[in-house]
Amino acid sequence: MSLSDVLSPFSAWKNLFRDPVTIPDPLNDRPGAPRYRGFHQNDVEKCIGCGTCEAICQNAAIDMVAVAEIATKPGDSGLRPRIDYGRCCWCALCVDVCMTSSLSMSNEYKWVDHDPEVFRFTPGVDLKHWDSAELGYRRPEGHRLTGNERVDMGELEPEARADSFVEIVAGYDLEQAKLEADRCVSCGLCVATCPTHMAVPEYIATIRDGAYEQGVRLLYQTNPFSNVCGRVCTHRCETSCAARHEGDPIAIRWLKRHIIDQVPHDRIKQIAAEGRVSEPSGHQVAIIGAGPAGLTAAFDLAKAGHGVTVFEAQPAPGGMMRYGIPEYRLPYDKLDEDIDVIRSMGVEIRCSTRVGEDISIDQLRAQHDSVLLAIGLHQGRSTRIPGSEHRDVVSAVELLRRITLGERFEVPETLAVIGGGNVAMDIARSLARMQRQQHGKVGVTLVALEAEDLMLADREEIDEAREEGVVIIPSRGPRQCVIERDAVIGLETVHCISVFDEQGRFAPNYDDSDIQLHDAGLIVEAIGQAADHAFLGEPLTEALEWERNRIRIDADGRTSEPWLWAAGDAVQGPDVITAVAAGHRIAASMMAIFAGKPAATR
Amino acid sequence: MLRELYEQLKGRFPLGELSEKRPDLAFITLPREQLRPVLLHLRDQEGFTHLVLLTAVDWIEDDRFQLTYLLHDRQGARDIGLRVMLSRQAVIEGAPMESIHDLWPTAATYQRELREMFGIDFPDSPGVNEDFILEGWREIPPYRRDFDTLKYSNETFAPRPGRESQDPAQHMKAQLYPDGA
Amino acid sequence: MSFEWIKIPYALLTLFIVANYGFLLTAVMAKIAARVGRRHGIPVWQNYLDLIKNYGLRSSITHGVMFYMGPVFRLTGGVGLLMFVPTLYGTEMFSNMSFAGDLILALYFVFFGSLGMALGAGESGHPYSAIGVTRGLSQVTAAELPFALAVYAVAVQYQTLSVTEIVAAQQGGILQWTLFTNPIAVAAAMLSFLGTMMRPPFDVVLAPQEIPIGPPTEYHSSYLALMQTNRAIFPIAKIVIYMNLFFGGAASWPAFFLKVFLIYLVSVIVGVVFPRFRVEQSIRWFLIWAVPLGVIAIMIA
Amino acid sequence: MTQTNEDLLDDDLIEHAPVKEELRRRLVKGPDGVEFEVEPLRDYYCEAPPTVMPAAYSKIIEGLFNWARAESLWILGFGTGCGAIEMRPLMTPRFDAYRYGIQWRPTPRQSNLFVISGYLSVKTLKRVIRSYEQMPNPKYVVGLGSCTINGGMYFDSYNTITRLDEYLPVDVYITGCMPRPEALLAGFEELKRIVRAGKGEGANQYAERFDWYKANQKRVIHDWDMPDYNW
Repeated sequence: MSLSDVLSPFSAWKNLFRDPVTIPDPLNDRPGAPRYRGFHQNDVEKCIGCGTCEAICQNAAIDMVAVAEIATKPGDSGLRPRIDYGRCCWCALCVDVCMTSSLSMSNEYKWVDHDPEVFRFTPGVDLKHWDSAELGYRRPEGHRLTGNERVDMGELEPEARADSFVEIVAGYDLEQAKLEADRCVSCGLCVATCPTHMAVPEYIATIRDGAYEQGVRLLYQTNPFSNVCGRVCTHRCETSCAARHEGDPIAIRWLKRHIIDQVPHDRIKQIAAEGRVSEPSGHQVAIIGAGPAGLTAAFDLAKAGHGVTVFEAQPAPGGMMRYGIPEYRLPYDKLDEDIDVIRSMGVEIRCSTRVGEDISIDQLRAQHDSVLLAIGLHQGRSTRIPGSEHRDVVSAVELLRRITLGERFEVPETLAVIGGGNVAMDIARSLARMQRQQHGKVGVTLVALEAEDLMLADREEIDEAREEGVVIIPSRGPRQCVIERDAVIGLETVHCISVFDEQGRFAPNYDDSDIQLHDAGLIVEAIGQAADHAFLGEPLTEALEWERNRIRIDADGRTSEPWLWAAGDAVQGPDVITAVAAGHRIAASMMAIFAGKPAATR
Repeated sequence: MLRELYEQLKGRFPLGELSEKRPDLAFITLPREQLRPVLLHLRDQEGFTHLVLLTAVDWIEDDRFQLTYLLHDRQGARDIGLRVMLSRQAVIEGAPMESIHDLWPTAATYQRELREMFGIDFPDSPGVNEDFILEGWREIPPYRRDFDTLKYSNETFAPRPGRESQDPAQHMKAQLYPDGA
Repeated sequence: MSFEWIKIPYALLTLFIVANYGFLLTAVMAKIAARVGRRHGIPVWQNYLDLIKNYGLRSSITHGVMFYMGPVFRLTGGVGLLMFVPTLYGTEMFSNMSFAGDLILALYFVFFGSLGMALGAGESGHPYSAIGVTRGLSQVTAAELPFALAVYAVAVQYQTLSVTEIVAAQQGGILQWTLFTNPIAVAAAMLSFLGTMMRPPFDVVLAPQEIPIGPPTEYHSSYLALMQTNRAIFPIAKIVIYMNLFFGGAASWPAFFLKVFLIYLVSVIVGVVFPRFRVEQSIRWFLIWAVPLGVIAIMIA
Repeated sequence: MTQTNEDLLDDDLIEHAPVKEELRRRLVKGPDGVEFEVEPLRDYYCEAPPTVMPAAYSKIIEGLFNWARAESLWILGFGTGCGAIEMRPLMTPRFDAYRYGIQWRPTPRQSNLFVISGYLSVKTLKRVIRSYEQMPNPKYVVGLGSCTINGGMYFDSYNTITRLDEYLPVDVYITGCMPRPEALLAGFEELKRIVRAGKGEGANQYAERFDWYKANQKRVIHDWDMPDYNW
C-alpha cells in the first residue's frame, strides 16, 4: 500500500464542485424515447377487429369486445381489442402482427392507481391522454410476421391454353399450399362473409397439419360442391380477408380446391356419408332443377334419410355449373365427382325430364310432401337494338349450352360480344378457343358499357381474356347490328359517357359523335339472363306472389304456397355459393316441418 | 471434432445415435447403464470437467422422460450432452434413477429439482426429498406435460373477474345474420 | 463551582440547541456526502420528518425490559456525555454540570451507550442484532484504545483530569491548542474519532447490506425515534469533548458551531471516499496505526 | 380469528401438509436434565391478533403525522420478483430517491412501505406475509408491475399468485412490465397523496378483514408452518 493509494480516493471530493447527475424532475422530464413501447394506441377506423392481436398475445391480455359506435360489416367484425395491463408485458407482438397497422404503442409509460380494476381499456375507444402521442412503437416499414404476397398459382401459358378447353389453373402442390396456408391468421372474418359460412380458418388449418381428410370433412359440413367452389367460386371471403389490407388476400378458393384434390374420390364419398341416416323417413321431396341449389338441398335431405327426386330438363345434371361455365374453368369430370357424391347419398336425378312437358307440376305436388323450385336462368336477355332479331345475333347462355352439349358449330373469323360480365368473358374466351381451333387466329371483340375499372367481370378474367387475344373495349354502348345481304357483318357502337344517373339508376349516357364499327360475323349478347317460368302453369303463377319478375320467398326460401320452396338463380342469384347456402337453408326449413309431421302414406 | 470423440467412445461403450448441433456442441443418446462409465470417462479422460446442467424433457407422446446431462470442456471449449431415456410410466410408478452427485456435487441440486418438478426419483442424492421451489405441493409434479398449469392457476389463484372476449367470426355471424341463416 | 437549580433549565436549553444542531448537521453532512456522489441528497429537514414519523407510528412491540431500556441507555450516554463537559467554555449558562465530572466520567459515558445498546439489542433475540453487537463492541473497544491513550497523554500533559481546566489551559491563541502542543496525541485521538463515528470505512457495525442494520434491527417506532435523537446528540457531545481536549474549546455559539462542523467534517471527508473495512481489518488498522501513536504520545508526555 | 394455532396444528395442517418435524410441539431435555415442552410455532412469537388502531390524536396532530408519514417512506428492501431490478436505479445518483424521503430499510420493523416488486410466488408470498405482519402500523403496500394486478405474464403459472389484493391490502398499483423507475416514482407520489389525505389505512383494513385475508393466504400456502400472526 503506497501513500497514493490512501490519498487518491480523496480526489472524489472534486465532485463537490460539479453539477449533480441527478435528474431534477424525473416525473416530468423523462418522456419515453422514440419507439419506446408504452401504452397502446389503436386507429379504430383502420382496425377491422380481426382478433389477430388477441390470438398472438402470449399473456392472454387482449379481449375482443363489441363497441357500440362501431357496426359490424363485411370485413369488419365490429369488435375492438381491449387490453388488460394486469397481463400485458409490452412485447409488442400485437403491433407486429396487426393486419392493418392500426395498432401501435405510444411512448407513455406511467399509469398508477389505487384501484386494480382500472388497468383495462379499449385503445381508441376509451380516450386516454396518450392517444395523440406521436412517438412510440410502430411496426417497422416492410416488417411483417405473416407473408404479404400470395403464393403464385401455376397456370397454363396463354399460348398453351388459347386453343384448348383444358383446365387452365394447375392447383397448388403440397408445399405451395402449406406456404399459402401459413399466411392465414385464422381470424375468421371470412366466415360470415361466405354465404354458407364455410369453416375457412379450420380447413386451412388442416392443410398446415396435413390432415386433409379432416379438411374434406369440414368442407362437406357446409358445402357439397367443393370441387366446383374450389375452382369457380366468386370467393367473396377473399374480399373480407384480413390479409388483403397490407397484401394479397389468402387464396382461400385455391386452398379449398387443394384439399379436395388431395383426397381420393372414394374416400371423399365415405367422409361425406358420415352421419348419414340410412333409415328412410318416408318423406318425399321433388326438386326441379339439378343446379347447385337443388342438389345441395337434395344432399342434405337425402343424408337425413328423406326421399329426394331431382328433375332436370337438360341431359346432364349440374345446371349452370355445367351449361354456363366453360370447361377450361370447371372440368366436367370434377363437377361429375361432386354430383356423384350427392348421388351416393341416395338422390335420384332424372335428367332430360322437363317439368311442364314430361311431368306436370301438379303431379309433383301430389306425389311429394314438398317441392323445391331451383331453376336457373337459361334464357338470354336481348339488347333489342336494331338488327338483334337476326339469327346470327345470339344469346351467350344459349351458345355456352351448345358448346357444353358438344355441338360443333362453325364460328366466323370475327365476332363481337356485348357485355362486361363474367358470362361475356366466358363466351368470348370459349369462342376465341373455337376460332383458334377452326381458323388459327382470334377475332373476338368484346364491348362493355362500363369503363374498364367498373366492369363486372373478375379482374383475372379480363386479363386472361386479353392474354388469349380477345379485344376488350370498355365504355361502348351497342347501337345497331349491321346487316348486309341478310348476313351480320358488324356491330356499331357509340362511346358511353356514364352508365348510371345521379340517383344511381341505370341510365346510360352516350356520346353520339363517337361511333365505331366492329367487324363481326356473329354477335353474342351477354347482358343478362332470365328464367322461364312458363311450366308453372297459370293457376300456380296466379297463386304465387311475385316481385320484379321473381317469385317472392321468405328467409327460409319458402314461397306463399306451403308445399313449394324456391331457390337458385331464378329467385336469388348471383353465384354458386349463394345457391349452395340457399339449398342448405331450404333443406333445414323442410326438415323442420317434416319433424313435426309424420310422413304421408302413399 | 465431436464426431471423432463419438467414434472413439463408440469403440469403448455401446452408444446410441449422435446429434450434432454445432461444431462445438453435440448430443449422444445412450443406454442408462452406460451413463456413469461414460460420464466418468468424459470427466477424467476427455477434460469435460464441468457439469453445466442436468435437466429433463417430458416426451409424453412417446411415454418417455429424457434426461440430459450437459458437460463442458473448458480447455477444448466444447460441450457434449448425454441423453438418457427413461420409461415415463416406470418413473411415475417410482422407478429410481441413479444419482451422480458423487461425480459432481452440483448434480444434487439438479436432482432435487427434477424430483420436485418431474417426479424423477434419485434415491441416493442428498436432500432429494426436501422442498426445493414448491412448498406443500399436492398435485402431480408441475413440469409433467399432463399437468394443466392454466387450469390449476385459474382454480387456485382466481384471476381478476371482468374479462370477456368474443370470437370475431361468431360475433360477425350473429350480427350480420341474426336469424342464424 | 457548585450546583444551582438554575443549571437545570440551562442544561435543557443546551440540550435543545445541541439536538437541533445535531439533526441539521447530520442532514447537511448527508447532503455534502451526496454532492460528492453527485446526488442532490436529502432535504435538511428530512431528519425531523423521519423522527416525527417514527414517533407517529401506532403500533410497537417490546421484547422485554432491557429491550425497552436499550435506547434509553443509549440516549443517556449521549446526554450524560454532554452534561459533564462544558459546551461553551467560560459561560455560566452552557457549562452544564462540567464542574462535577471529569475525563474519566466522560470516557465512561462514551462507552455507556454502546453497552446499553448491546444489552437491549441482545434481548431482541434477533441474530443480526447479536452479530451487530459483537462487531460493534469489538470495534468500539479497539477504537477507544488510542483515544484513551491520547486522553491519558493529555491528562499527563496538563496534569489534570478536569475538562474545564484542560480547556482553560488552551486559551490564549491557536498555538496553545493541544493540536499544536501535543500533535501526536491529537493524531491518535482523531484516528479513533474516525472509528467511532459509524462512517465508512468503519461502519461495518450497521452494515446495511450484509447484516441488515446491525444492533437496531428489531428497534422501531418510538424506540427507534429515541435512538435517532441520540444519533443527533451523541456525535455532537463526543465532538465537544474532542473540541475541548484538543481544539481549544469554544467560547461562543458561532465558534462552537464552526468547530463542531469542521471536526465532524473530518469523519465525512474520510468516510465518503473509502470502502468499508471488515471488523478484523479495522481492529488491525487501529492496533497498527492508532495505538502506537497513542503510546508514543504518552511516552513523549 | 376463528382458528387458533392449536386447531391448525392438530387437524388441517397435519392432514394436508404436515408441519416440519422441527416445528412440531415436542418435549426437549434441558442441560440440567429437566424435560420441558416447546412449541416452536407459538413460543417465539406474540400472541395477540392484529387490532384496528384508529388515529389516536387530534386532527391537527394526525395531519402532521400523516404529512411526516408521507414524506418519510421507508421501503422494506425485499425484492420479491424481477421488478426489484427497477428499484435499484432509484437509489443511484441518477434518480436519487432519497431526496423524496424514500429510503430502503433492511428490516420490516423499521419499514412502513412494502413494495411487491412483480410476480409473487407462493413460496415468496409466505415470507412476504411474515414480513408484512412485522411492519408497524400504519404500513403501505405498493403493487409494482402487471403481475400484481392480474398475473401478468405469469397468469398461468403453477406457483405464482395472480392478484395481490387477495392476500394483502394494496394502496397503489403501478402497471408496467416492468414499470420504469419514473413510473415507480409516480406511484410513490400517488401513495404520498393518499397518505397525506389520511387514506393509507391498509394495516387497519388488514386487521378488520383478518379472517378473509388469512383464509385466502391459507388457500394457496399449503404447508402453513408459521403462526397465524407474528408481529
